Amino acid sequence: MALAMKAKKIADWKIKEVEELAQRLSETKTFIVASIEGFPADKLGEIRKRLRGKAEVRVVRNTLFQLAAKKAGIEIGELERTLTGPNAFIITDKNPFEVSIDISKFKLKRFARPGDKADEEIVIPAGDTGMQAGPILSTFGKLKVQTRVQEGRVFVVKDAVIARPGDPIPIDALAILQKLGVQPVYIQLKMKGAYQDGVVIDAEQLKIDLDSYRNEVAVAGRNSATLASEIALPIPEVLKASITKAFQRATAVSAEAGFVTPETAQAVFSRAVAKATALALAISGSVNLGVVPAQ
Amino acid sequence: MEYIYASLLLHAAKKDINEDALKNVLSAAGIEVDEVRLKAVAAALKEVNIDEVLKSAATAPVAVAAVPA
Amino acid sequence: MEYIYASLLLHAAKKDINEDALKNVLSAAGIEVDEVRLKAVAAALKEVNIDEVLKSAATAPVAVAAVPA
Amino acid sequence: MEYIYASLLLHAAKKDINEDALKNVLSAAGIEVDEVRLKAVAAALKEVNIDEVLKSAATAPVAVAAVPA
Amino acid sequence: MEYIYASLLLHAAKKDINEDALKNVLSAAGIEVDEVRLKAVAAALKEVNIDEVLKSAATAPVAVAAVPA
Amino acid sequence: MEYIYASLLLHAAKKDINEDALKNVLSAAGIEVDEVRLKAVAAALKEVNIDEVLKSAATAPVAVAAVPA
Amino acid sequence: MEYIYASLLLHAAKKDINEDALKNVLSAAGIEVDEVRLKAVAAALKEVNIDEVLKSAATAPVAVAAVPA
Repeated sequence: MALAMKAKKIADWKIKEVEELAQRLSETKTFIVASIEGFPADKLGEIRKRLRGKAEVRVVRNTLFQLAAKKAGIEIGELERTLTGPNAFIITDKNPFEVSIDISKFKLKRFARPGDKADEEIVIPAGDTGMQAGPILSTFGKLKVQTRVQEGRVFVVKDAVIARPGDPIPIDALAILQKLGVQPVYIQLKMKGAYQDGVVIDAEQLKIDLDSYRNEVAVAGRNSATLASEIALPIPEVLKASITKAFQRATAVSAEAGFVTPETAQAVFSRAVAKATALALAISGSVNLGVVPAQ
Repeated sequence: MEYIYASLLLHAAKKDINEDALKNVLSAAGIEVDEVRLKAVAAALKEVNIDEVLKSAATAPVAVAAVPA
Repeated sequence: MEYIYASLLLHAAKKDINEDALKNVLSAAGIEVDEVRLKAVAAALKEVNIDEVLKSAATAPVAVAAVPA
Repeated sequence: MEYIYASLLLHAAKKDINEDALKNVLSAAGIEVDEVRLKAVAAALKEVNIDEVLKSAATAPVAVAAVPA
Repeated sequence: MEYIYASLLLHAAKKDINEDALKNVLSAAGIEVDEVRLKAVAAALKEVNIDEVLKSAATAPVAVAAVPA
Repeated sequence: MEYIYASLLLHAAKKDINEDALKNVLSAAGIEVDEVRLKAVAAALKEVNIDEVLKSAATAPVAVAAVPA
Repeated sequence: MEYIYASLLLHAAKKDINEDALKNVLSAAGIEVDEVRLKAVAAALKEVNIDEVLKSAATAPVAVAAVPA
């Protein structure tokens, strides 16, 4: 009897959560699934804070989320596979890519653990460490950090770099870094997929390399400029490029044809000398004609 | 440059670049189309092998990694 | 590159580069739109300073490529 | 590029680059002239200092052709 | 460079580059023709594959920085 | 380019570059000499300071990045 | 570089580059021939694909710092 009562009570709570979540999902029609396995709870709180007004971070059991999605009429399809292990659900009404770009831009840091590599230069700053002098002094010594003892406490004589980005963090340093509050390792929330209004986005698609977009814009810009100048698009700036091209082509043709005029002499002889030099260099292994390759 | 962007859009999509197609694209972008320029660009592009032209543009090293967003 | 050209077209027209606008332009070019890419491009380009990139692309040392015949 | 070659030819001859002059040169080369392009190119060139452009083109790294003799 | 521009104009128009054609174009530009140069250009260009040279001619550093959107 | 190589050869030998000298060299190479081109080259070179030209030819960035296509 | 210019002259004329031919050309230019060099150059050039080398002349960063006149 008592047992049945308890079970029913939990079910109520679950039903409420599912209903509320379903309501929210049917409004936003958008969410991101992120793994929080091994992800520090306080950092998740930080993400939650930074996304405030833009997205809501909820830690919900997978089964409950699935129920809520279903209730909201959302067909999660492929995303079903992401619903294993501990997950957070980032619910938003924005473009999920925008939110994931935001999240990937947050520099979240944590304390170092054994086996970590430094993501940034780790410096033990000069000054009072606040630590009592004692066996810790030999640890500083191992790390080649110069110290002195003053009023019974350890003072670092000058800033000491103990790891550069990519270096393994010395295991001896971990306790010291913790005491000094240095968090040298970056953490990223691992996003497993997203959904928006019937569109399922997988983890791979969700990764946005902004540099490659910049590059594509640059290539598109250059292609456009090249095409515009080639057809002499009648815009003064474009025509400058067209004129430059036409001049360079005329120069190249004069040079190749060996057509000398005072105007083309430079190009013609440069071309001939370049060819002669190339040939002299090609046989320089057997005949030294005094020609040296340029740097 | 709108006419060029529209043309390259059509080219990238392997569509024919003609006045109607250009007009459609430009209008969809909310651009008021100037018939005279339209004709001129469409005619000029007919004389050019766009793939060849782009090839020469493509060989230039494009490095823009460090541009701030 | 269709999505990029469509974006540059909207940019040149001083329009916001968003999913709807991109979709309009791409559809007008007869391109079947991939919803995921549409969203990705719209979000990514919000982070890109297009004017800056175009400027540096134009002034970057264009090394004069000798295109082999 | 025909319009540009014709313009540079007129420029080299120290003649004014206007619609009529361009038309004469292009026609003499057997090129059918597109009036719209003609007008547009002539107008745009009015805003270009050709001497300046040629000067900087000439000082740019000498462009050499990778062509066997 | 007049003789070369005239030759490139003819080449762009897919016309044969011979003395008569060059003379026509140069005259139309108001250039007094030097017979020796004329013959020399026509002869020299016979030995050159212009398409090859143009293809490999440097692509100019195309500046688009100031192109109005 | 034969006329140019012949000119460079005479220049390297510190000889005057004139029609007769060029003709001698070209003939010795088994090249049938075109009188008009001969005249044209000799005349053009009268106006050119070859030492100057070679000096800047040597220092000019003759060649441009070997960008793969 | 005289030996090279002479070789290029023969090459441009599509003649075989051998000791006799080189000697003829160099002598015609009034250059006293160094038999050892002559042999060395003629032999070395046999091993080289001249067309290939000339093709690469455009792209390789060639400078001519130490070329004796």
